[in-house]
Amino acid sequence: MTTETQVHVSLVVNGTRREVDVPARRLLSDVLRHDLGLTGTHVGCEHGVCGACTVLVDGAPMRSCLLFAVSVDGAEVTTIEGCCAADGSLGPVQAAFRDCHALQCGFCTPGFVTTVTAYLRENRAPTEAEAREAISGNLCRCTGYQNIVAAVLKSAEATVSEPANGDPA
Amino acid sequence: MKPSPFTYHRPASVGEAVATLAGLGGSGKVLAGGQSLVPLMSMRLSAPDHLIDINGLAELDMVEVTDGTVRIGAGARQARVERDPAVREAVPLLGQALANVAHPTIRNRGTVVGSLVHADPSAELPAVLLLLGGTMELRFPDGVREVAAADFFLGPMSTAVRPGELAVAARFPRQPAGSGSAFVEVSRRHGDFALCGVAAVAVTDPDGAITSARVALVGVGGTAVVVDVTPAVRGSGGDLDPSARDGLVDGHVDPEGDIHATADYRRQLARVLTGRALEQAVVGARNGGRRR
Amino acid sequence: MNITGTTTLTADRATVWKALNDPAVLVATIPGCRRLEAVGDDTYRMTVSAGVGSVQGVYDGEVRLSDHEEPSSFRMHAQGSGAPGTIGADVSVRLEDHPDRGTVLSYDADAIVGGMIGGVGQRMLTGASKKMAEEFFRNVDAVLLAGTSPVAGEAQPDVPGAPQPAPAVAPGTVFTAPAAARRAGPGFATGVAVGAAAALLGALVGGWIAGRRR
Amino acid sequence: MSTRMFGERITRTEDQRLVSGNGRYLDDLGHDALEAALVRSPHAHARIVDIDVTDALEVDGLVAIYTYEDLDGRMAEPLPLLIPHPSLTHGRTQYALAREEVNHVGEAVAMVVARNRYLAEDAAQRIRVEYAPLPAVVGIESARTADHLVHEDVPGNVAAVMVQQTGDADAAIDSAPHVLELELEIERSASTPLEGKGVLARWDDDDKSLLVHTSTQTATSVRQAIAAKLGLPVDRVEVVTPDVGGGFGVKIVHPWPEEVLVPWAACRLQQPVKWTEDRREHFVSSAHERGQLHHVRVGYDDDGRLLGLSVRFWHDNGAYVPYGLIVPIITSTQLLGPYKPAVYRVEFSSLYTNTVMVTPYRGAGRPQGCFVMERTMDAIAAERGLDRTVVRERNFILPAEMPYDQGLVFQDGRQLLYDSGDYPATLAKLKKLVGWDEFEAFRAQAAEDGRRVGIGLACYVEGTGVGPYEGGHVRVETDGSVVVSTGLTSQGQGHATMLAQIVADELGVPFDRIRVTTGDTRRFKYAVGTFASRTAVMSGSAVALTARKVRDKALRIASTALEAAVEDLEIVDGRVQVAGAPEAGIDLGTVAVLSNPLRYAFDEAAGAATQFATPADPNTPPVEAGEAPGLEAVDFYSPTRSTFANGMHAVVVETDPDTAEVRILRYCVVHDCGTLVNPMIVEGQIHGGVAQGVGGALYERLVYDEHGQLLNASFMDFLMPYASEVPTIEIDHLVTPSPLNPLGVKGAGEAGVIPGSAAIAAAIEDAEQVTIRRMPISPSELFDLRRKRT
Repeated sequence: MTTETQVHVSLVVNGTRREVDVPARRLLSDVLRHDLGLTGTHVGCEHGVCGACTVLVDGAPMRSCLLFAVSVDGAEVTTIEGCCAADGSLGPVQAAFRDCHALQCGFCTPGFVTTVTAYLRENRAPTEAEAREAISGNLCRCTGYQNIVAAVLKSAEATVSEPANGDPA
Repeated sequence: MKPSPFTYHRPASVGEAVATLAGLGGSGKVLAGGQSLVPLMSMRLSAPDHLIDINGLAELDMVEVTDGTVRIGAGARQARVERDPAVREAVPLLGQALANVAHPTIRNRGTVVGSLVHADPSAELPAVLLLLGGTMELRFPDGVREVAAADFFLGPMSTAVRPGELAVAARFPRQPAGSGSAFVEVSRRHGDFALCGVAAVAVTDPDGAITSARVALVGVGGTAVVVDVTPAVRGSGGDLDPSARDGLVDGHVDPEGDIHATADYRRQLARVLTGRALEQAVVGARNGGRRR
Repeated sequence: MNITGTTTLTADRATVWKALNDPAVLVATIPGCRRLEAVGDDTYRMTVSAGVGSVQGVYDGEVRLSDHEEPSSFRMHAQGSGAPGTIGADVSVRLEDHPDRGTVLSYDADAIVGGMIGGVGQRMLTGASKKMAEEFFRNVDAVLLAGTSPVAGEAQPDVPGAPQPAPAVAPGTVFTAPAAARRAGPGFATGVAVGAAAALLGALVGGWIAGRRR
Repeated sequence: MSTRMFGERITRTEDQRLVSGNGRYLDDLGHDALEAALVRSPHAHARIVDIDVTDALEVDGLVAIYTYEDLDGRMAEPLPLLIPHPSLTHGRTQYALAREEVNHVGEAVAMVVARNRYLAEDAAQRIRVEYAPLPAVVGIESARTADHLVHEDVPGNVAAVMVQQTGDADAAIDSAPHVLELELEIERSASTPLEGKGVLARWDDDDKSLLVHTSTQTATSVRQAIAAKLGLPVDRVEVVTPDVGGGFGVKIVHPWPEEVLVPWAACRLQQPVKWTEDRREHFVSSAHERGQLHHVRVGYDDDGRLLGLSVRFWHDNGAYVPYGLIVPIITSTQLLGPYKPAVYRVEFSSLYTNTVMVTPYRGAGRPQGCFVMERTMDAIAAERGLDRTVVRERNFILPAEMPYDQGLVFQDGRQLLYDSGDYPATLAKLKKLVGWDEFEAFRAQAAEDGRRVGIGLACYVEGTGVGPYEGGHVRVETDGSVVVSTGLTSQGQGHATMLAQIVADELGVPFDRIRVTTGDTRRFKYAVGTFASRTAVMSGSAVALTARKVRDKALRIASTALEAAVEDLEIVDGRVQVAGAPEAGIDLGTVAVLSNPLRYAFDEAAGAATQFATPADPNTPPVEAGEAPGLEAVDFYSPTRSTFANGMHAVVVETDPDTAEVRILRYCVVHDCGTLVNPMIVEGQIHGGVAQGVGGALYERLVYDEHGQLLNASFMDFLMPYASEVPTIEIDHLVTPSPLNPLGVKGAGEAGVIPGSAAIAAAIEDAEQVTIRRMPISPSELFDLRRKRT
């Protein structure tokens, strides 16, 4: 077997243009984590069920383990690292997760934070039922979800006041 | 769980995509949303030598709503179709079904045509295409052919798409005026594939009497099955006779048992969900048809 | 997993029996069968390229036919493996005269599906395999109806000057499939379950995963 | 005294990092490392005939392929039997790489090392292993009948048989006015943390030392195991636990084959090597739990009082038993819960099957025991026509009877002696919380609307904080900050926060000046591990005792400096001062400086401690006899026996008359884990435990076919609940401090999961009037039960 051909991939990640040459089979999750060093995006199942690897692609949450990096060439990607406030402090969703004890081991948290960040742009004042529905595509083994639902509601209050936070650059 | 190597093709046009596919014979695989294909490849259950990525093709990323039909291109994501107001108006059943397809995050990438071509026996969309009598548009180097839904789904995971052909669009006929529709399903967890799912379209006359009642069931056979339960409509009141309705359903479903549910339980769901779906559809029809 | 089924073939028992025990027929009718090598009495090594939908794999395996009760029954034991997984199958085939004309064939297959596929290929197992079994028998029936023995047709021993395969096939004789057969749809060969199982596995896993998120 | 931290809902110090993507989990480390992939058996039971690696050698980027043949020294011996037991007469453990035989699907046969994981998997796929399949033993029934053997030298597939009794139970039952017999079963499940296992090893050839990062629940013991296996001096090996993405028991087992194989390969290749377990590997090669079949015989009087209880059960321990008999021993003892049968006898057999091995998963045998005891209580209530809470009350151990000796030996080899608890009070709180007495009215109302609802409850007692010990190290730095370390590890329980709260109070320093390290053998070498809900009890008590030592030392030094009596001194916000005269005092940082007599001044603060600066008595040694330089201390906590937490859950369910779907309307918990260090964290533990209990009752099961193939080895078919499947949980606390430890705490980590299956089964039974003897239960199974009933 000869060395694999590399394809050039250009992404805008958290507002910064990043260029990599990788094999076509390289998953976006691996490019983010191992080629760009953005290890905040976690890989929990590699078959698209757990949601830990969820990132925003052109603003929409997607499973980075179900995307070949080359197939999203040119896209804007927001990871958990990009969900911080402009000044680098915690974004409203991140802060709400801390304040509500919405995480324990923290492994699934980045996928929840990116998912919730995008969701709150569409629904700024979710009911508790809507908040639960919004996170029902992500698995968490630690929290039982109750405090995550609370965090969604709390960050909704926060985001209404400071709309810019958590948006991709 | 990492995919095997493959040669990547990013055609600049549909023509080029079709030419590339045809040139590769059977060894080329189309990458659309990839929400089913990529995990298969990561598990190395699928290892195509060539991958033809159609995500960049703007001409496929379209949704056309005309008087007669809704035409959805192979590039259109499920989430976009689900939200399209014109689609919701013309084919409410599509949105009703899409709401049951996995989770929103998956629908952000997954495509309608990709799901149809995948032909999973538990998938919602094939039921919709079958029930509405839609068609698939298949491109090959020398032209295009339209295949009726009834001829398209050949069995679990198998369709009429030939090697070297590209499914470029799906056509869903407008739901008839005065019709109501619904999609209901039971799955183990929210967002899992359905143990059984039922799409229903009912038409009522101005007095609210049912003139047509049809359903398509998924998860109870190799492909979605369409059942016309109109014969179960009971005379003057124009309502469905439950036992007649169940009889019709029983005659059409042949479910298998698996680790999640027995065949008997699926048969029960087929009856129950048919009743529920039709109930909702009839209510919709009596409330002035396609909800606006 | 256990798969059983019954089908009616147009040809008479003797003909069906002969066909299902004739490697030349099998290599031509087992979809995706690339290569069939006789390695001893009633034992064959084979390579099958099979799958359904997105799931395709090349499987290498060995097949042994036994318990011949011509023309009424035989057993078949198969082991095979490919990238997607492994298969071990034990199939018993029974042939009976149809009251009117033709042959009633019934099979009972007990297959062990291992590897990655074993863990994720469950959802549509039985359904898909039954469907594929029917397809296979349609193929066989078609071949028999056509009356052209594939032996005299496209499938030829690769061994130069080898005799036309008699009931007892010389070890080392290699049969290759006609190009057409290689791209036929999936099928479940009760005669040679490796190909079957392979194709079948493909279907199942593909469908199964797809089911979770289309 | 500064504001008390103990008992406060302090947000976690860990979270700033974790919510911003700055956590460091195993696979986030070692970007320079080679990566490993394993070839695993597709067969449940087979002999390895041949391994052909020829095709794999062509793979670009391949570095090495190892099979059993390559293993040398003690690497070639089976992995250790971690917890031997006299009853474990036929203990068997696996080889790091299978030798001649594989005993379950997923057992490691070969290891590939390559430039990255993609290439390693390319090579692994090209390795051809020829197997000769053997008959597989799957499930308790096939293990019991023993037509085939898992290990040919283990007759009857029996690893162990163990009996405990407090008297002649059969006689007591035979002479009882009423007797019931029940067959009760719980199916297999697993911990399934979101992060799988993972190991990164770096060999420093100059220093001849090995640094291993591993996603484990016990760093110190992995260190010992690696040193032993690789034949290295222990002081040449250090093991560090990075952030761990959940454990729930599966990561307490060690060394996993990869935990020795990866360091071994790193030494041979003299390059860093990393292995990150993928999800499929986790399902087929990491431990499972729960699978047990129980036969109960119980005798009771007209009032439902237990006169005799005899339980015989069969434990499916899978292919190997590295963790000994811990799970079945816990079932056999904790089954008794808050009750006091006049006589009790329990006998279990631990059986080998050709499936993944079984080791503790959160709850560790208690969910099974609770299910058995609580189903029995419900059956007695039904037979006697009594309210289910009444039968329980009549069998409760009363507060006045504490400490209560159950007359059995617990999992730690110590007496099963309940230290404290008020079970009647707990039940009273629960009945109030769920509205037990008002439920019939609710049921009637629901029935009018054509709805089916039911209520159930379950009680448990959990031995927590087992020994042998944990330790702590506390040091005040010269800048006044405090570093704390303990040897056990963290998997998300908030240990750093909880331990800092304890130290803040004991030492009188601000919470935010305290940094806690866990699971790093470079910092603390003596520890046991994180399991059995023991951290707050063991390490909490240990750091409290240690902080007290440091405090005493600070006061001794300060009393000289301040020329004040120790008794008159207090420490407030990191400053030692004379009580009542706060202006007279010195910062702890300064005390730290003074505690360390210096010759050289490396900074201004240090100058104060140099030999010409201090007014020390020239006729006494700078470091007084019995003292040591530095304001620090080490201490350990080692209790005689466990402390016993308890709780009771009540569940209200609604079942769909047509689809048999089950919806949980309410889930109420009353919980007594003694004093609470951080109620927010304790409630989080309960939430998570309950979610796993709900999963185990309604969704999660590991399904093997008769050939030993795991049929649902993915998150698509192993149905871990999403938010949409987990109810809102209502919690009330009861606080019965433990008399055993300095903090009065009891463990809380596992509690939530224990009564799930018992309580939910009871609620469904109550709604449906069917008999439930087996969990989990799916709508399809409930549908079948309904048919059997009619």
